[in-house]
Order: sequence, then C-alpha cells, then structure tokens
Amino acid sequence: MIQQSTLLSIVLAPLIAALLAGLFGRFIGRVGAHSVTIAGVAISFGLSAWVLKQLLLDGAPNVNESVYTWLVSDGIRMEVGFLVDRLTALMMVVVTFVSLCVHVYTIGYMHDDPGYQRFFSYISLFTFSMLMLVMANNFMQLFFGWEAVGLVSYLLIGFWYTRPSAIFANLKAFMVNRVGDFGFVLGIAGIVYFTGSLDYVTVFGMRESIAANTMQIIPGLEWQAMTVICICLFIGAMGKSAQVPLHVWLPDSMEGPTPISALIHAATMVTAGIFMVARMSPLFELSQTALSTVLVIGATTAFFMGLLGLVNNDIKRVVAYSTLSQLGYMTVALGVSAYSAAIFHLMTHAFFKALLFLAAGSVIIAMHHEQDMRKMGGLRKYMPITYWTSLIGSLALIAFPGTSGFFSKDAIIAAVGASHIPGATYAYWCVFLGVFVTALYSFRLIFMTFHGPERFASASAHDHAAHESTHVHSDKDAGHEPDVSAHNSHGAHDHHGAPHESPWVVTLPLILLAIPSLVIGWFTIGPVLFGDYFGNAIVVSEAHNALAHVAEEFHGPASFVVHGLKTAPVWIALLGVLTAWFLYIKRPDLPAKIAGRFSAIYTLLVNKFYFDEIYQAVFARGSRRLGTVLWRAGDVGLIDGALVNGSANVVGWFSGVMRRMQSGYLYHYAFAMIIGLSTLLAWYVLR
Amino acid sequence: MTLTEILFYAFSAVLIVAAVGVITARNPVHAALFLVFAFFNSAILWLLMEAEFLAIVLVLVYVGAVMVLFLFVVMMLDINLAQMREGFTRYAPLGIVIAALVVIEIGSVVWVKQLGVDAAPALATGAEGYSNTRDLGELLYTKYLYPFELAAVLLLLAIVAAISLTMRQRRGVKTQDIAAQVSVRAKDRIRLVKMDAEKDA
Amino acid sequence: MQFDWPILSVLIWLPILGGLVTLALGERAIVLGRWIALITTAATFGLSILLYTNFDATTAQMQFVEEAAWIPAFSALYSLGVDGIAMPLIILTTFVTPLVIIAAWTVIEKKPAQYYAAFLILEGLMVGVFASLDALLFYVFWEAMLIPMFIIIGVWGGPRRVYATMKFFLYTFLGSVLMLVSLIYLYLQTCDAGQCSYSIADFQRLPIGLNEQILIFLSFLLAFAVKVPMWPVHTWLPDAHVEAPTGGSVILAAIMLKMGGYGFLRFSLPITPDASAQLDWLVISLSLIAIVYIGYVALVQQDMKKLIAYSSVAHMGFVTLGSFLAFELLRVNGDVRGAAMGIDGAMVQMISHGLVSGAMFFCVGVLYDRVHSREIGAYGGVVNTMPIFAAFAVLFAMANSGLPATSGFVGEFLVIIASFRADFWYAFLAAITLILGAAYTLWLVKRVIFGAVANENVAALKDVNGREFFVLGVLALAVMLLGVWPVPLLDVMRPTVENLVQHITISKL
Amino acid sequence: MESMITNLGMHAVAAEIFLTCAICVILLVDVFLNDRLRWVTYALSLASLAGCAWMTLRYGVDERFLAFDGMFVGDAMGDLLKLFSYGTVAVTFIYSREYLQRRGLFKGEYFILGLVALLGIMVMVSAGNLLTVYLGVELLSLSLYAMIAFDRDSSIAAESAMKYFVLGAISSGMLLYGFSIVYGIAGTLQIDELALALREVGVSHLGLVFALVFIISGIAFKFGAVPFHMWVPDVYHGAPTPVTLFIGAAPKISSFVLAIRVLAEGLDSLVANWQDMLIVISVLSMALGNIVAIAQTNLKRMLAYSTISHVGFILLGILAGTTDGYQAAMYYTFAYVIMSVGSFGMILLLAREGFEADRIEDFRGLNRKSPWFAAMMLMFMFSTAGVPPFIGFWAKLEVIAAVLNVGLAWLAAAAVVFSVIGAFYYLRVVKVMYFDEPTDAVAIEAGGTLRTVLSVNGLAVLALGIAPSILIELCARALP
Amino acid sequence: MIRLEFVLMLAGLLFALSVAGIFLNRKNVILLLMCIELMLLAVNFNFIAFARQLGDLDGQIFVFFIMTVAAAEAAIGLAILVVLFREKKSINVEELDEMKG
Repeated sequence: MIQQSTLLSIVLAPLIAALLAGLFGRFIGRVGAHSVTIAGVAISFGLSAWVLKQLLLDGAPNVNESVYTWLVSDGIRMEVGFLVDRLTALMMVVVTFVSLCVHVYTIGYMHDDPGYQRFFSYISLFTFSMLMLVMANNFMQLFFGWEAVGLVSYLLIGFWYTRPSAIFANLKAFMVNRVGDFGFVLGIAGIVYFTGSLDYVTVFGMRESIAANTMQIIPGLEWQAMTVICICLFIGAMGKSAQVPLHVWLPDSMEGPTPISALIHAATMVTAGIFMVARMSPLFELSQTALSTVLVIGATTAFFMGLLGLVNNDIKRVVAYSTLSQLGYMTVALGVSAYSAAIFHLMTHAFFKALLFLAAGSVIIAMHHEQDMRKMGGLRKYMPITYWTSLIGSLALIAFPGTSGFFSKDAIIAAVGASHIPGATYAYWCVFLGVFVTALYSFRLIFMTFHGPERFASASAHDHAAHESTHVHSDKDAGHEPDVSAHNSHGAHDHHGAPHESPWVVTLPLILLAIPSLVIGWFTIGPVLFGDYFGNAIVVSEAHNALAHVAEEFHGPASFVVHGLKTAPVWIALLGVLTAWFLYIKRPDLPAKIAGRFSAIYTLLVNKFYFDEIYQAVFARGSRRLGTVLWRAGDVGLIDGALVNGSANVVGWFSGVMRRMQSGYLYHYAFAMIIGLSTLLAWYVLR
Repeated sequence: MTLTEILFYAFSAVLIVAAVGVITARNPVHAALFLVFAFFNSAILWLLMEAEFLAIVLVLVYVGAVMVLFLFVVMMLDINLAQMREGFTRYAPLGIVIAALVVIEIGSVVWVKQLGVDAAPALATGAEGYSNTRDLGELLYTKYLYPFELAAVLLLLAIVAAISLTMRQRRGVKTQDIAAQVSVRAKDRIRLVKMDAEKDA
Repeated sequence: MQFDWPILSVLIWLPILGGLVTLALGERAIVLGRWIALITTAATFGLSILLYTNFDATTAQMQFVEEAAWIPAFSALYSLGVDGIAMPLIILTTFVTPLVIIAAWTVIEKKPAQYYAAFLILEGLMVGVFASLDALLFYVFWEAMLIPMFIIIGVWGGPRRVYATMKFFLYTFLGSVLMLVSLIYLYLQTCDAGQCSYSIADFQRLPIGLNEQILIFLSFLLAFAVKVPMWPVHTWLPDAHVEAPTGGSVILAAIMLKMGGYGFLRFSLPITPDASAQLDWLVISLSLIAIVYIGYVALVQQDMKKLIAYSSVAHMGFVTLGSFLAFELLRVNGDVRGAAMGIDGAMVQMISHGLVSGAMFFCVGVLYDRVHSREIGAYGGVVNTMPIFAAFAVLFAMANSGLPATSGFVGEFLVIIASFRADFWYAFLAAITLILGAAYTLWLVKRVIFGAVANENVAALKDVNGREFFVLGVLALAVMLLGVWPVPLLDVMRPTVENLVQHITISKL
Repeated sequence: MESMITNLGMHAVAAEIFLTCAICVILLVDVFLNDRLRWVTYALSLASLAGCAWMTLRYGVDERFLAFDGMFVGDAMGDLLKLFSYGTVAVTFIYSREYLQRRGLFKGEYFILGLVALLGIMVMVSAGNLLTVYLGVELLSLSLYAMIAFDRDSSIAAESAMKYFVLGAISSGMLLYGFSIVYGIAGTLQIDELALALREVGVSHLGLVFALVFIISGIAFKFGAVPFHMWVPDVYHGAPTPVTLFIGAAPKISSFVLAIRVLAEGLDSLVANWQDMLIVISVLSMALGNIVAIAQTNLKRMLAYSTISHVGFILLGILAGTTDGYQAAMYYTFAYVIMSVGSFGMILLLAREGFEADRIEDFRGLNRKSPWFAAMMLMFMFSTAGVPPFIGFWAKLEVIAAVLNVGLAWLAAAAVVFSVIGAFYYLRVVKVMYFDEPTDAVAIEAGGTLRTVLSVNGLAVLALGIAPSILIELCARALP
Repeated sequence: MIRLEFVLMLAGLLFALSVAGIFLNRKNVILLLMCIELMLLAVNFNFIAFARQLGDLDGQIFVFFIMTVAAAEAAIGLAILVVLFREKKSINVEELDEMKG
C-alpha cells in the first residue's frame, strides 16, 4: 500500500527545502542551503523509487485520492489530490533523479555565485512543482503544476537578472508558455463544460459522451467537441514542450545557468507537454484530427529545429535545438498513438540530454564561461571525463545502436512508419531525415569542442572584452556590484590558464547520468514499450495502435538492436557522423564554403527561419503598436478627449457663450424678460 | 356711438400719442411732460369710466407730486443731451417688433378672443347719493384696513430709504469745527526738533 | 450566532469616530492620532473577524441584522445586515485599511492627522455601503464616500491631482445620480404596491414591467459600470490612481472598485432580472472589451500606477463577465448550471483583486517614497538593491497575471470555465488575459525590477523597512492563502450565491 | 354701517403689529444714537426678532384662519415660514455685524430696511388676498432696492440696485397685469374665493392662461428663474456682501410662499397649465444656472448662478402640484437658505479691511489657515452640490421624488444630470481651499459670535443631513 | 358704452409701448422710470375697466394701492438714481455695465 503521507512527503520535502533555502538562505548559509535542498530531493527520490517499486514489483494498486478540497463551486469540486500509477511513478523517478543529479552538480557549477541559496531554493521549488504536475489527479492541479514550473522556469532563466538577454529570455519564455496555457485553459474549460468535473478518472469515464458532442465555434461549422478540446490541450503542450510554432523560447532559455538547462529545459519541464498528452491519451484517442495535428506539428519540430542545430555555434544552443528536435520526436510518437514510446523516449532523453547539458556546462566552466564552440577544440585531453560522458550522451542522442536513445528513437521511427493516420508519411520523412541531421550536429559539437586544434588559447585573450560585454558585467558595473555572479567565478580562475577537468561534484552527476544513458534502454524497452507497464494509464484504440505492429517484431532488446542494424535509420545516423567528421576534422574549410554556396538557406537557418523576427514584429511590436493606438486614439483621444473632456469643454464653451448673454446691459436683461414672457404667451396662449 | 364713446376714443388716441412721445422724446424733460400729458388723458378716461376718485388722485398725486419729483431730478442731474439719442434708430426696428409682438399677443387674447368675460352689470352709477369717493373710503377703512396700514408702512419705507440713500455727509467738505479749534493745544500744532548744527559728512 | 450588540454599527461608526478624534486632536498631536488611527482600524478588523467566525454559512438570510427608524416620512430605515456576498467584502475593507494606515506611518508629511482621519471615515462609509439593507442608506454611504476620497486624492495627490479628482468625482457622481432616480422610482413603486419602503429586499421582490426594468437597469449599469469601472467609462481610474497617494490608490483599487461589482450583484441582477437578461450581451461585451482592449492599453503604459490601474480595469472585467453569465447560460443551455460558478468567480476575483492590486500599489508606493517617480523608465534593476522588495513585487506580479496558487488565479479560472458554458468565444476572449495579463505585468517587472542598476537613484535604494515588510508580507500571505485554499471564502458565499441565482432566474414580469 | 370688518382677528397679526411697532421704535432710537452706540440698534433688532418669534409661537395657529376680512391668512405653514424667516434674518444680522463695522456701514438703515423686508415677507406669507400679496412683494422689493444701494460709496452697488429696481418694477408690472386679468375673469381678489371661482370658470379658459403667463413671469422673476434671472448675478455681485447674504436667504422663502399662495392656492385648478410653464422655466434655470456658474471667478457671482439652478429645483417641487411636491419645495427652500446663509457667512468670515474674500481664489489654502472653517465650507459646498450626508441631498431627493411621483421621470433625470454639472464648481471651491497653498498668512479676524454661529450653521447642515427627519416632519406638518 | 375690450386693448398698447420704451432707451435711466410709470398706468386701466365691468369696487381699490406703491417706488427709484449719478457721474444705461458675465 502506498500511503498518502508518503506521497505528501515526496511533494513537500522539496517544497520545505525550497522555503528554507529561499526564506532563510541568509541564516543557513551556502552549505545549509545545498544540504537542505539536496536532502529534500533525496528524500523525494528515495520515496519515489520506493513507490515505483511498490507499483511495479509489489503489485500495489494505483493511488487516486484527494488531499483536500480546493474549492467547490456550482457543485463542481476542485480538489488537490494524487493519482499515482506507473506512468506517474516513472515520471516521479525521472524527475527526482535528474533533479538530484542537478542539485549535486550545482554545488560545483554555482560555486561562486552570490545567488547560491536562491538557486537551490528555485530548483527545489521546481522539483516540487514538477511533482505536483505529474502526480495530479485532476486538471486543476495539473494546471497548477503546469504554471508553477513555468514560473520557476521564468525565475531561473532570469536568474542572472542583470543580463538584459536573460531577462528578455525569461519574459519571452513566460509569454510563449502563456500562449500555450491559453489553449490549455480553454481545453480544461471545455472538459468541465462537457463532463462537469475536473477529475481525471471521472473525465476519462465520460469520454465517450464528450465525443458524442459537437461544437459550433464558427457559425455553420460543426466541430467534434473532442477535437476542439484536445487541440486546445495540445496547444498547452506545444507551449510547454516547445513545439513549432511555440518553440521560440527554448533556445533563448539557455540564458539560464546550465544546470537549469539540463533540468528544466531538457529533462523535465519541457516534457510536461508530452506527459500531459500521454496522460490524456483516453481523450486524444477519440479524435483522429487532434492526433494528426499532434503528429504534423511534432514532425515539423523534429526535423526543422534539428536543422538549426547545424549552424549554431553556441554549445548550449546546439544542445537546445537538439532538445527541440527530440521533443518533436516524442510528439510524433504521441501523434501516432505510441504514447509509451513517447514516454520511453522522454525518459531516455531525460538522462542523455541532461547529461549533454551538464557536460556542456562542465566545458563552459572550463572555458571560463565561454560558450562559443569556435573558440574551443581539443578539449579531450584536458577534460577526459567530460569528453567521454559527452560522447556517451551524443551516441545515445544519435541513437547509436545499443544506447538507450537507440531503443526509444528507433521505436518511434518504426511506429511512425507503421502508422496510417493522416500526416504519417510526412512525419516519417521528417523523423527519418531528422536522424541524419541529429547525428551531424551532435558530432559537429563533439568534434568542434573536443577534437581538432585548440582555438581557445588565442581566442580568449583578444575576445575577452567582447565576452565581457555580452555578459553585461563590464568592469565598471562590476565595481559597483562586487557580488554579481558570473564575473567573480570568472575572475577567480586564472584567465589564460589551460582548461582543466571540473571538480567531482560536477563530474559525478555526469557519470551518474551517463550510466542510464548508455544502458537503461536494455532493461526497460521490453516492459515499457511493449509490455503492460502502463496498464490502464495509457489508452490506445485499436485503430491507431502503430506500436502494435512494431511489437509484433519485437523479441527482446538484443534482437531489437540487430533488427535496427538492418534498417536505414542507423546507417543514416552513421552517415551523419561521418559527414561531421569530414566537415569539421578533415576539411574544416568546407563548412564556410558550403555556407557561402547556399547562402540563402544558410541565412534562413542562422536566423532560425525568422520566427523570432516575425514574432517580435507581429506580436511584441504589433501588440505594443495596437496598444498605443488603442490607448492614444481610443482612451486618450476618443473617450477622454472627445467624450469626457470634450463634453466638459462643450459645457465650458457653452458656459462662456451663455455668460456673454449676461452682457451687463439693462436693456438686454429687460429684453430677455420680454422675450421670455412673449414666448410663453406665444406657446401657451396662441397655440 | 355715444358721446362718452367718442370722447373715449379720442382721448385714447391722444393717450397713445403721448405714450409714444414719452418713449421717443429727445429730451428727458420733454418725456416727462409727455408723461404728464398722458396722465391727464388717463384721468379723463378714468372719469369716463366712472372712477372719479382715482382720476382726481392721479392728477393730484401723480402729476402734482411724482412727476414734479421726476422733473426735479431730471433738472438736478446734469445730463448731456447730445448723446441721449444716439443709436435710437438702430434699435427702433427691434423695439417696434417687440412692441408689435406684445400687442399682437395681448390683442389676440383680449380683442380677438374676447377674454371670455361676460358682460356684467355696470356700476350703479347715477344712483341717488352714489359717491365713488365715499364708497372707496368705506371699503378702504373696513375691508382693506390691513392693506391700508401696509401702504402706510410702505410710504414710511420710501421715506426712510430715500433719505438714507440721498442724505450724506460729504467727504472733503471744509467746515469749521469750533470745539476742535478751541480745545487745541500748542503742542498739537508745533513740534520742536533738536538738530545738530552740522551734519556729519 | 448573532450578537446582542450591534456589531455592524460598530464597524461603521467606530472608524468614523476614530477619524473624528484624530481630526480633533489635530496635527500637533499626530503621534497620538496615528496610534488612535491604527488601534481603531485594527480593532475594526478584529471585530470584523467576528463576523466571519459567527457567520451562519448555511443560509442566504441576512445576518447580524439591525433595524431602526431613520426617516419615517420615506419609510427609510437604518437597517444593516450582511450575507455571504457582503461579508467578505467588509472583511476585505477592514483588512486593507489598517495596512494603509501602517503604510502611511511616517511617509505622509503634509497634514497627517487629516490623512488618517480621511481614511478612517472612508472606512466606516465603505463598510456602510456593504452593510446597508436600505437603499437610501446605501446611497448615502455610497455618495458620501466620494468626499473623503476626493480630499485624499486632491490634498495628498500628485501634480495633476486637480484634474484627476475632478474627473473622479464628477464621473462617479454622474454615474450614481441616475441610480438615485431609479431608487426613488422603485420606492414609489413600493408605495403603489401598498407598503412604502426603501428596503433593498422589497425592491428585489417588486414586480416591474420590462420597459421600466430596462431603464432602471441602464441607470444602475451606469452607476456601477463607472465604479467598476467598465470600458468605456473607465478613464477616470488611471488618472485617479496615478495622482492619488499610495493609500488612496490602494483603497480605490482594493475596495472602491468592488462596490460596482457588489452593486451589480445586489441591485442590478435581483431587481431587474428581466432587463439584465435582455441586456446581458451589453455587459458581457463591455467586459470582454475591457479584458482585451484594456490589456493592450496597459501594455504600453509608461507609468507604473497607470499600468496597474489599467490592469485593474481588465481584471474587473472578469467580475462583470462572471456576474452576467447567468442569463446567457439560461438562454443558451436552458439551465443555470455554471451561473453560480460565474458569480463565485466574480466574487473571488473581487476579493483577490482587492488584495493583489492593493499590494501592487503598495509596491509602487514603496518605490515612489524613495525615488519620487512613477515612471517605469526611472527604474531598472531594483532587485540589485532591494532583493526582498523584489521578491514581493514578483509575487504580486505573478498573482496579478493569474498564476495558480495565488488568489489571482481562482477568480479568473472560475469565470473562464463558467463562460465556456455560455459561449466558446467568451471563454476565448476572457482567456486572452492569460497572455496579456502576463505580458503587461511581467514586462513591467522586467523593466523595473530586473536588469542592471539603471541609475544612481536605484543604486541608492534601501530595501524595505520593517513596516513595509509587514504590510507586504501580510498581503502576500493573504494572496497565497486565498490561492491555495479558497474554500473558506467560497463556503460562506455559497448559500447566498445559490439563492441569488435562483432569484434571478424567476422573471418578474 | 353696512361694511364692517367681520372678523378682525388682531391676535393673529400680533407678530406683524409687533414688528411694525418695533421698526418705528428702532427708527426713533437710532436717530439719537451716535456710531459708538449703534450696537443698540443691532441689539434691538435682534430683540424684536425674538419678540416676533415669541408672538408667532404664542399666537400660533394649527388650522387655517382668516383675519381682516380674509386679507390675512394664518396657518401652520405661515407660522413655520415666519419663524424660519426670523431665524434667517437674525443669523444674517449676526453675520453682517462685523463686516459692516469694519466698512463703516454699521448704520441703522441696514437693520431697519432688513426688518421692513422681513415684514414684507411676513405679509406675503400670510397673504389672503392678491392685494396683500402685492403689497408684501413691494414691501420686500423696495427694502431690497434700498439695501442694495445703501453702501453709497460703491458704484457697482448703485448700478446693481438700479438694474434690480428697473427689472423688479417691470416684473411687478407683469405680475399686476396678470392679477388684473384674473380679477376681471374671477371677479375677486380674495385667494380662496378665486380658487372657487376659477373652478367654475373652467380650466381651459384662455384668458386665465393668458393671465397665468404674466403671473408666472412675475413669480419667476422674484425667484430669479430663467429667463427672468438676469438681475440675480449682478445684484449678488454688486450688493455689499451682507446685503447679498440677506437677499440670498429670507427672500427665497417669500418667493416660495408667493408661488404657493398664488399658484397652489389661488390658481390650483390651472395646475396642468402652470406645470408645463414651470417645467420649461425650471429646466432652463437648472441648465443655465449650473452651466454659467462654471465660468465664474467671483464667488458671490458663482453663488448667484448656483441660486438660479437651485431655484430650478425648488420649482420642480412646486410644479409637481402635489402636497408632496410643495413639502419638497418647502424643504428645499429651507435647506437652500441654510446652506446659502452659511456660504455667504463664510465670505463674511474671511472678509477684512480691504479684502472682500469674494473671489474664489480668496479661499486659497483655507485648510492651512483654519481647518475647521475649511471643513465648514466644505460641508456647505458638498451640501449645495447635493452630496449626502448633507442636507442638500435630501432636498434634492425630495423634489426628485415629487417629480417622479407625477410621472415626469425625464425631468428627474435631467435634474440630476444638471446637478452633476453643478457639482463641478462647488468642487472647485473645495479644491481651492484644500489643494492649493495659501497666498498670505493672515489669520481669520472674525470674532467669536460669528465663528460660533457659523459653526452651528455648518454643523446643522451635517446634522440635518444625518437626521433629516426633523425638518422633513416639520414641513410635512406645516403643509398637510 | 365703452367696450371692455377696447380699454383692455388700450392698456395692452400702453403696456407694449412701455416695454418697447425700456428696450429702446439706452441712454437715460430716468426714461426707464417713466416707462415703468407707463406700465403701471396700463395695469390701472385694466383694473378700472374690470371694476366697472364687474360692478365691483375692489379693482379701484387695487388701483389706489398701485398708485401709492408707485409713488413710493418712484421715490426710491429716484433716490437710487441720485446715488448712481453721484458715483458714476452719469445715468447712461450703456454705462451700467461694470458687472457682466
């Protein structure tokens, strides 16, 4: 039996830790802060693992109970409660595990940062929020966690709040997420409309009745209620999981400290959308239109966002684009109803992407917060642990046979291939080509960073100023604020010294994460993907069950690997690696030439398909312009100017006119009287 | 048409002429005289309408006292006659329009629509021993005692008001104050000031 | 449990008395006066808690009723009482006022005794508005309230205070005088019905023809719409807020605006249900316009207070939207499921907005007291010098943009969900606030709080002192509490709201 | 003798007789007083007012009572109005004393003329005959003409007196013209007989309507209603402030009673006709008064326009033509008088040597100098604007109720909208007192009596606003 | 027999003339006073005519009082005129414009 108190402890331990570190950070100090938060997350992880074990091995029943009633309105109860089944438990373990790693890693990464306690508080708070999200048993609480992780993400992207780019990025992230939430809330509202409940179980129980309804949103056009609701919900997922066209915030979110990029923007928060759709599988299964939408958007994200990774030189952003692309893969999996594949990829991705980010962070530390790959190279010999773990992560990423990523990704590609819903063909080509692209940019990163000539020695000297200015801490400012973050950690090291391996608190998490990245697929693919791991947590209708086709050919992980070698994706990936080797080791001059040759495409890619520019122009500036027009013309001009002040002016003007009638001349006064008299006479007597 | 009527119309016409004279006269003295003339005419008309006492009063009080007062003031105030008529013609049309308007309105009611007053018995004129004055007197001291007293207060008020407004001690008039002259002391008049023989440079 | 002493009268008259005492003590005895003001308001708050604890949440009846003859000639009574709608608002009033007093503790230098007195008197009058059961008494409190507010903005306000006060006063005055005509008309109708009365309850029972209802409704609408304020009669609010001293802005935003919402629930809906049903499209459209249009307008404000003021307009749009959903629901779905949720949402939104916008104005006040500028451009990087303050500011900003676990979320969520039942597009437009609300609030936060230190003024800032910390902390607690656990609030309202919904569905024709 | 006074009823006229005697006595005494002993006149005047009050109370009547062959009517309304007039005049005298002393105007005439004017008011209040009405009007008017001009060194005073005189005479002419026609049609001057006779003649009689227009014009002039209002601003402005105070207060009672006696009692059968006319006049008054007041910089002038607008409101009550309406109008008149006396009292309070305090900016920063009196003025202004909880609000409420009760909802709506426009200029005074800084540091010089009475006046505005029942009940009892 | 309408018409004419006179005369205040006298005269005609028509002396009594009042009025009017002249050295109606607006 899983007690409610256990679940509460899982959730509250990080929360209490966060509050302690946040509110009393000054009293408990740095060590206190990281001790308490790590302890909190460790408790969570431990208990989560225990819960998973209970469910998986000890056959404990699913938990679905409410903790307290949040409110009751119009007969609809809104409660805070937990639904813990295997899906949830898996997520809990992943979240707490990655979080724990990141906590440890942070001790090293943020070592010199003055916002040390704050940071720990935030990431603990994040863990709490994320747990609330995944453990929710109702939509209200889901939304609660949904927004809470958004908030923490906002705070963390803007952690270095003095950087203009950081506070721009966090606002952008929040706003784009809000667009998603907008849809999400509408979806929830729709669910309440049709079921009168927010509780998962109740809602799923009534899914057929929702599906029986239609809505007329635009007069004359009947839409399936389920389609509308699912698309609305998916808009939420698009925001959180950074699907095109709501993906723009994720690359920018790299302004946050690297541990955050690993935790939030790779492993957990961004996958909340995937999780949510998987959780809603009973609903999505009833709307093929919605699934197609999911599929197409996911596929587009998977391929086109990967392309952007090819031209970026910022080590973190390359990883970020790869995250986008991988999220696209997961979404594609959702679209073809391979929910378990999506969750499976989510899990493996969580490990290897967190690993890659942390490794990138390690490199960044070593490079004194330099993120431009063109100024790196040959780091392999200075930072062996980082190199090897990165390599493992990259291999997993490109789905090198046998790595965890291979199992999950190959399953997705296979599922897409087997699917027949509208858009599946397009999706297949996207994910297929995506494999090549993934391999290319992943190894471009590896080669540019760890191999080749050492470009940093020369670069760091004369680029010092430029680098400083990008981080806002010009020396003058730094003089004012001796406690600003990056500068100090920067200055603490020998500026021109050779890079060296990071301390153990940094490398330990790398190693911890590298292990599952490498091997976890072997153990889990069977039960998770093709077994009955999820039980009734995920519902797949027979019509859409693409994975079933894949499952027919599945005979254990080893044969899956063997079978994988016979399929194109593996070789495509290998081709990608070779291309990367050719371009960046063998012929480093070629990329520039190619860029020159295909300058139109290159420019398009460098400018990220102009999404940012268009959004900036249309939404940011457009809104402001619209606001200005409404304000100036509407409020100030029309309402205030014409109506309010206008009527006041008219009265004033009239007052002046009437005043002049009071001329001071007696005969005018008499005249007025006479006119008054004769008018009254004329009106009442002579009419 | 009886003689009374003929006389009435004739004097009415003259009355109107006199009234026009009042409002058009160039000289205020002339206007006052026109007014006196109008009053005389009215007195005659009133006589014709058998209001003898009032006719007499009009002549005695109005012409005899009030108009004299008017003339007195007109003469007393030094008025520049040259300006008096400026702009008259400019406003005359409007004045005529107004007058016409009022006349039309009043006329349309009292003349055209007859006001709806029934012909009632006229006063018992010519009855034996009838005296308008006596009847008025009787009414005045019995039924109208209260208004009569009020009229007295009103006249008192007029006196008080007129005196208080016009009687004033002029400022800046140099008259002797004997008592002040007698009681004056030398030190009030002369002030002795000690001065140094030379001023400091 | 009811008291055998007139608790509502005490709540009204105690602050007024305290105000008069403060006033009488004058500027020279300001230290004493200040304490009297604080003690009075704190005592009032303490007493108002008794209202909550002794409130019978199982009935929609008026409670703590007091009744005494007042003007026999008009059958007007001095009658007070509260139900589930009025009681939370009274507590909000008594809760915010002491905070205003504390916030002004040493900040007000000009005529402080008058300042405190004005707020104390204002408090009494505001409680009176919510507690009146007699329409005439209500109106007297309603209008009398304008006087202290007029003085507050005018005497302690900013440079354009004259324009702002005049606008504030005349706007609201114009709005409410026509309501007076309607109230008198209703009174005369009760006379025709046999029993002259100004009792609101009698008005609610009075059968009225449709045309009359429409006229009455429109006059009520004008009165309450100006107060709420709804688009397009909202333009007094930004001016008034900008010029008012911090306390004035807080009271204005936190409580005065609620009177409009309260008026809709107490007067418009129950007295003219048929006209409301006829004209609900008007109110709903105006509310939606307020939410979207004003959201955009708020986006481009350069003045912090103006921005918050506009955001108030947008947020109050939810109140009116939620209040009037019932009729649309009845028309579209044939039943009123969801109506109670809309009204619940409106009520929660009122309380929440009272706390959040009040808190945001306090935040602006904290900055203004230090830098004497409300321009967003005059700040930047405040977090560097005022980290604690920044934490509060971000919290309230999040509440303002409707983040779950803050009170700001609850009302919006309920209203959006309820409006979906009526029409998808209502919910769609209402939900836009999720985006716009976040946009203008967080952009404000970005420009003021975050970033590098912008200038010497910001560099010289001192973080909040204990007094300010207390005020902001108390508000933060309230905001969080209501967000995490709103059920105590909704429970006391439920019978009243359900009764109201029942009432308005019955045609008076 | 066939004609005898059938019912003399001297006791009913006791107050009038007493006042007349008192006037004569004061007149005589005053002649023998030098300037230093002038306070005796003042004291005697107040004493005679007290005496009048005693008389009225002593010989007060509950039922309608005719004296002097119907020339005089005693009724409860009359007693109340008279008592109120005494009080008003007494307060006026008290407020005026210091101002007059400082200006060298502290003469017997002011008091004597004031008392005669009061007599005129009393006569009108108790008039049972059109002739008595006329004499009352003239007693009042002639006293006022003289009072306005009585500061002989002021050219604007003389000018305004002249204007008032000429226009007043015209209006008297109009009134008389109307009376004469009514007399011709009804055959009587006695008001109660008139009412009976007119009922026989019939309502639609053209001549009556014709006469009515003239009478309405005359009454409207006395009220100062548009378009017969032109004298009001100039007279208020030009007259010495104590006289403005006087004109602004007690004569309003007489105007009200004029309308009641002539229209409501004498011509009540024509109510449909005069209601229409009064609607026009009332709307115009409210509109013009409120709108033009906005442009004023002189406080006295502004108050004059405000008077015009308030007259519009008083007429609202009268034009309703119901008992409720008359009560409302009466209440409004009382309320207006109380507020108006207070407002002008404030001007007198602030006035000092060489400083009239009659411009709005003269009130600048009053809150700095004297928070107490600033608060008083604040109450006067908000009350005049019709904001609760002051007396002015109830006055507005009552007339609006009266108008609504006869189905003139649009008129009620128009009235309240105009009152909003009006609020603007009252607020401006408050604004000047509270929001602006004082331009000088001179303290208020006025003495204790003035301060006390003015404070009582101000508090009355508040107290009667919080507990309006007292005055409402009185009006209801006076006009059953 | 003098017809009532005729007298009334005469009075009306006088009334109209006096009104016109007040309006037309822009220079001399005394003339205004005279016009007022004329107006009262018109009223008196009305009363006398009606009194005769009705066979009732009340109308004549009224005229009596009107004349009394008119005399008092004239006295006060002229007194004001004198004050005015002293202050302004003019009785020009067009110069009576110190106050306006």
